[in-house]
Amino acid sequence: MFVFDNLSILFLFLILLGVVPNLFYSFGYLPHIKRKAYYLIHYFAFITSMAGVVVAGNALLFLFFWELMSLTSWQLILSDIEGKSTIKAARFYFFMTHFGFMFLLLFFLIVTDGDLGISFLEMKSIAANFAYPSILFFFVILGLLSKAGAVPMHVWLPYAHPAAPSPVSALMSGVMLKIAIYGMFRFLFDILGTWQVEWGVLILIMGAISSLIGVLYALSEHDIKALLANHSIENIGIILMGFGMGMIFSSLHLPKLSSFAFVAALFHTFNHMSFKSLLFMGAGSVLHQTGTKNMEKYGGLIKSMPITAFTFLLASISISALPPTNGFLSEWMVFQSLLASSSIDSVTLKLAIPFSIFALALTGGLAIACFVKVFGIEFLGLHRSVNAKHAHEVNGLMKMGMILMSLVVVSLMLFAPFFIKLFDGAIKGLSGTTIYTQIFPNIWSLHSINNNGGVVSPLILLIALIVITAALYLVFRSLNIKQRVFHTWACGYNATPRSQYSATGFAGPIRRFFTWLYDPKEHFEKEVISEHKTKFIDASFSVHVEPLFQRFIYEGAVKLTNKISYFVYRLAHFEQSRYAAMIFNMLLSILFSYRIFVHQFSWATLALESVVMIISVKVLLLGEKR
Amino acid sequence: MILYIAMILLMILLSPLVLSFIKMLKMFLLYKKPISIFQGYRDFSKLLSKEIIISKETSQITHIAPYLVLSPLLLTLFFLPPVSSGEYYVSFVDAFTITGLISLSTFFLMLLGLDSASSFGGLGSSREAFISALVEPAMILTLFSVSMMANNLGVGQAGLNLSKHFPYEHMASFIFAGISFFILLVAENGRIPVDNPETHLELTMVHEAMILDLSGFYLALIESASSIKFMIFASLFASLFLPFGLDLPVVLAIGVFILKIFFIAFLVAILEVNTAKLRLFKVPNLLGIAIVFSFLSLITFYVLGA
Amino acid sequence: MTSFLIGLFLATLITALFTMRLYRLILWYSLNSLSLALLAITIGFHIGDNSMIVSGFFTLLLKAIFIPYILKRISLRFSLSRQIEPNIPVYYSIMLIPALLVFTFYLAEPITNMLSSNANYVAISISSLFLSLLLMIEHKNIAPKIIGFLSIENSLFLLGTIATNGMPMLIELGIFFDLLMAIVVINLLFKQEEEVKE
Amino acid sequence: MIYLLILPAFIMLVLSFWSVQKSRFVLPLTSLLILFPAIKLFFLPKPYSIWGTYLVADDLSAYVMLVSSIVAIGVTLAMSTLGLHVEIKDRVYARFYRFFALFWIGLTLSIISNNMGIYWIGLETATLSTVYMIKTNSSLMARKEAWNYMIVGAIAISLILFGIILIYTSFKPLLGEEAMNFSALLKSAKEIKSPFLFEIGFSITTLGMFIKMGFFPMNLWLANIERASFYPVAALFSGVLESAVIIGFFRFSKIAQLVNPLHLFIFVFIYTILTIFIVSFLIYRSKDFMRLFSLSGVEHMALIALFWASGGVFAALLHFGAHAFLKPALFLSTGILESKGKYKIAGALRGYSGVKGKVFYFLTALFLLAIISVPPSPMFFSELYGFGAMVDIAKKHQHLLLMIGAIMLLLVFLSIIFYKFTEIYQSMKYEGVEQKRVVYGNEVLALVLFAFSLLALLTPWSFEFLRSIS
Repeated sequence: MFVFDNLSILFLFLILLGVVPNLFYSFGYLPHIKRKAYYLIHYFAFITSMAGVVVAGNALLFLFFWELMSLTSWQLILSDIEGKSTIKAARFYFFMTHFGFMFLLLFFLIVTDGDLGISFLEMKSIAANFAYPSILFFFVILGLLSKAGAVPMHVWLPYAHPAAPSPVSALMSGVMLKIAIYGMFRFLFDILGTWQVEWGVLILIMGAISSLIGVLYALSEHDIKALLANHSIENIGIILMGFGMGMIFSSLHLPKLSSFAFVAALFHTFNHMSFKSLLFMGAGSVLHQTGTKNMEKYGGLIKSMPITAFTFLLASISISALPPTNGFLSEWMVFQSLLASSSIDSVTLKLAIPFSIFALALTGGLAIACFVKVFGIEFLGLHRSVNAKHAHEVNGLMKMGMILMSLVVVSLMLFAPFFIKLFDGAIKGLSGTTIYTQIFPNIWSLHSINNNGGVVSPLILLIALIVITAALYLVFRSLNIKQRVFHTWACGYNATPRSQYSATGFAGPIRRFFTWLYDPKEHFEKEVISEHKTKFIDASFSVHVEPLFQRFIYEGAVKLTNKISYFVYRLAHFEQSRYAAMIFNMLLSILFSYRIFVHQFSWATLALESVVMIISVKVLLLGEKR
Repeated sequence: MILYIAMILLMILLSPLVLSFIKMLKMFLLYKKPISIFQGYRDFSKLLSKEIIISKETSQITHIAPYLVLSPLLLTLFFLPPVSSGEYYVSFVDAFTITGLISLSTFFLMLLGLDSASSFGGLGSSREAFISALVEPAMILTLFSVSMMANNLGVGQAGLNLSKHFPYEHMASFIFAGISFFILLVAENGRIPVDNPETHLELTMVHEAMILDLSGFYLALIESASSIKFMIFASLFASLFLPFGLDLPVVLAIGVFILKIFFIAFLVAILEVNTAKLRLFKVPNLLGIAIVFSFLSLITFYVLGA
Repeated sequence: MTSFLIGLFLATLITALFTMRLYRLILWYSLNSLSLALLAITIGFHIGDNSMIVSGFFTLLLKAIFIPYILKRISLRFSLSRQIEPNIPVYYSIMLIPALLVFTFYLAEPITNMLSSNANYVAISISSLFLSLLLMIEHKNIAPKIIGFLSIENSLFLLGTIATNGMPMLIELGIFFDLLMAIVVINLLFKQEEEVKE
Repeated sequence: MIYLLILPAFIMLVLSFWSVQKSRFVLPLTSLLILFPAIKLFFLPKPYSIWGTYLVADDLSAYVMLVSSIVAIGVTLAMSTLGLHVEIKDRVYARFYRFFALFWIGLTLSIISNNMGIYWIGLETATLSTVYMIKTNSSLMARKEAWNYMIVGAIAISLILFGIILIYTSFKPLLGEEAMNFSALLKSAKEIKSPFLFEIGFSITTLGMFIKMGFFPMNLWLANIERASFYPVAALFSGVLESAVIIGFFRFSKIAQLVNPLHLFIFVFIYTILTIFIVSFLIYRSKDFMRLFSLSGVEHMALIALFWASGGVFAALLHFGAHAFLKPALFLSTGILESKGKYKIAGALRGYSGVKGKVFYFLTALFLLAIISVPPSPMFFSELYGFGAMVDIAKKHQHLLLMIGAIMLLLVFLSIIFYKFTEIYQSMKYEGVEQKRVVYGNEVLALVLFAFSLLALLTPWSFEFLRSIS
């Protein structure tokens, strides 16, 4: 019925870490939600369902809780509505989750032989006898990764997460996506068992592409929550890279390396949970104070809301994978496991892995740029709008939530050994190899598993940084230098909010470099003075980037559906006048097919009959051309 | 161990010298009256004695960032490869960590730029963000491919291994890596053609724009940070791509090392004199070359093993 | 004798498909029913099944005489247009009808070796089902549609009679089916009246 | 027993000729009576012979009987306030009950019959009476649709009879006179002489039934009829009349399964995929509650047939029950939602105040979600198990990939429907303008009745009962 092995408990722990601060935050946020009871009911149901998915021991329970999770989160998105966009987003989200659910359903139906009550172990034996394991694999990844939001099933994320109330988007992005990762571990280990190398490569490539796409679109965003949502795509990509490497190694029978990669994936899962929740909370507080999600309207908030600002800064450093934070550590591990593959000789890998390394590196670089933009534009400089000017620190509960979550972030950095031990335990439960002692011979340094691989020691880095900084500061104090406060130098003018850089402007160079990917829609209006090109009173420049995938895949699908439905609609209206004729033809064709396919088949008769059918359809249904 | 500490101190001390050496050389080549080679020290001491002017619009970040710009770089100095084989060194720290530390300092530098609500700051950090975003992957890939050739991911150990047995069999990827790393060196330290450290013209400046509003001690921190950054890159280049002379007796080895550093500085100066500053949107082409080369070196190492 | 009557049945039905005048259509229908009735009676005598003979006579009265008469009365009363143009061109029908016949025989061919009674009978009744459907399709006016219904019912009866020699419940079913037909007719008349009123 | 079953209907028939004012309040009460014989039948030991071998009640028929009678009661409950939503003459009630009585008699016969002939007679009676139930709404559109229904229904009926005769023919040499009754056919289906003839007969019968259930190619006529007639009538159509047809399909296909399961499966599978393909896209386009629901009713019928044919008896019956309760409920609520004018979907669920209003709002929202098989609706479980059965057949089949592909296609069509319903749900709840709307006690009562019946379906006891049927 239920399973409580290491993996489940680990993810329960993850949910706990994610939820407890969120509870505080959520209750702090509550005054701004209209339908409180409604919200709370769904909120707790959502949390319960996530826990349920993690501990579900058979297919029926899993699917039930999974669908309940989708349902409640969908309702939570709808719990406070700001116009059509929210409704559209909610619909899109619900559809996508259902899309994923469909594949999970098929997967389970195949591996359970229709009896959904059986345990994962029994499923494994059934799956082993199934003729086409790759189909099962595809069902799994389509089902789970559409929830996790990996490219190309990621399009719903930047719509759904911003639409939800901030605590909920923190939960969705921080915890719910990880439930899908749990599913990956659970199914691939406990049900599918043995893997082909191609699967791992596929996951790896998906991860690489997701991370790049995610961060690139994040850079082009101005809606802060959408930006964070895009970053979730990126981080899921990183997690998947670790996961893919793990699969590759294990299918090449390198158990230790594979465990290392899986541990890396798990570690990043936890880290992403921590800092992404924190970021969403911070964004939520800012949104809650300024009443807008548009970054161009922020600015200078660090002065008015210091706690939000500094927790946000911590999270930003961590998500940009800067040492010595936890984000850095997990990305480091992923890197190590990518590099450990230098000895493997298989051309697909040799092409896939450098690409992934490249993707990961570029992602890191862009992530830094992106978070400088976010933090800088949001908290530094002068306020860009009246609301931002009058913003003040959020209430105690929300502060509490953020502080708790930042504690989680810090503890993930400080107590990395402890967490790694947990992850190692979980992986040991699945694959049976433990590597904790190789990773952490002593608690100071984190060793890579591959021969003459690197070592990093978070604690030493941290301490050294602190010591050096302190030393410098002491020097500063010892010199006891005078300070004077004066205006910023703005070429003789006063530094006004409008004189500073905007988010759009900040991302400008990068947008311009990747213009082939974005092809941005630029709107530039200005009131010129008496036909002068250059002299103008007022000008506004705005850029809108529509994601590539959305344009090509999704809107394409919608167009296709419309076409087909129109065709069907016309076809269905024959029967308005020609009942008898339609029945006649149907009867004819059915009898034909019985005679031909059931009794004895021959192409000649088939051809003959189809000719007759065509004639009768033409004559009776379509009639004469007029 | 003493030698190790001494080397680090030496590098710190040497770093302003190197920058002012470049400046001097450039001025000499441009038929100007060259500044003294000790100009760097003078500026530094002067800045220390001056008062700090904080602008109204800034926040606590201005008080924190300068330290955090400098300290990661100082920390990085500890992880560099040894200059002589006898010396103690931190073998294991890999490219990702070093790049990470450098980006940490860059991160705070960019925040610094955005903190004072001036348009220059934003401009500078936007450009810096752009450049460093493109530099980081190239740097990571380059260092990794080199350290793989040296068949140890730890940069320190890699430097030593390279000097022990030079990777003739991987010559192609080695050279690719070398080229890309040199471009990075130029780009990361804001030299022409990527950035012009002398000018304060908003069209051209990147690094300077971010620190316009700093003064006194903080400016001193930032300046020394940039010089140390150059030092780091130079010494990395010296010990990874010019890996010889480590087996000489210690004093000689150090001498050789310093010579290498000045040689690199010389190269940079020559480059600066002979090229014009690129437009910002031409910079990616240059960095593109770096990225492509680093990627190539990794690929060639992986796929061809050459 | 049986085969002759069946042939007659089919022939009348096919000719009904080509007629363009209402009264003649009605006439063909009554002939069609007549042959059906005679068929039932002969087979009834042949296998000594009284119920079938009864139903034969019943058919004779009801379908060969009564319903055609009623139909004619109705068409006079509501002055239905006596000119009924099939809206399927004749050359198509010429193509289609033989194709249908051939197909149904081809369809029924495997039955022969499975069944005691003659498979062609099944074939013919199926084809007559198709033909009467065709009759319904090819006319827009109501009266021919009614006749189409009625001849569907005839083909059912044919099947019941010849394919299964002797049937218990099916007689009653046939009667119920006539009930259905009667209701159809009445319904149509009311419809007519309503349209006349408007 | 047979009298007990028919009696309430007769009473209704007689009363309906009584003067309208008096009968108006008596009739709904009499219609309540139909429940008791159904319950009695339900608890009798099975198989229970009602009239020799002609009428024999087994678990299946008892189940269908019970479900149908509950639905009928719900509908008659809601019927009594029809006049408050649309303006009608009083005699409409009388006419409705008159033909409802006839309809009920026919339905009962067809459900409990163990004989193809009687089944067919019952079906025919039910069909003809429904024609007049449509005509209770005396609009021109209704008359036109009734006439169309006449044609289609008559053709379908005659096809069914034709098929029945062929089946009889194919079994005659084996069973003689016995070849009419289902149980005998079931017993001796294995050693049939001419499976081909049987399959032809079966396919013709099935075509007739499918046409009557509004499958491909006749997807629209049902929707049109239900649009044209009053909403309680539409509810009866989708909830009860369909069940009379589907039970026939159950019985015939059981025999066909014994004769050749694979042929049956493929036939039904192709047919239903075609149906659902058309229906899903029609739903995607439709802008009107009534059509939307009746089309999705067709979809559910197709699913039921498919589940049954692929051996998922439990799934099929569960789905049948859920459909039988949900669809009438939705049709009734549609009548109320449309009281402020037809074709207004945006905001249709807003503005219901008071206890009754709130309950109505809540229940309708739930029903809407339940119909797209969101857990814990019975449809969720039934689809789960039904698709499970299909996948099992696919695994036994030699073209596994093809089958899996086809099933995925089916799921894609279903998800299109899902999308549309999500859209409808959201726009009903969150879009549009809020305006005052009224709902009457008896309607809410009917909805509550349906809701409780759905809950009853979900109990482990009923699960276990349904499992026992197969």
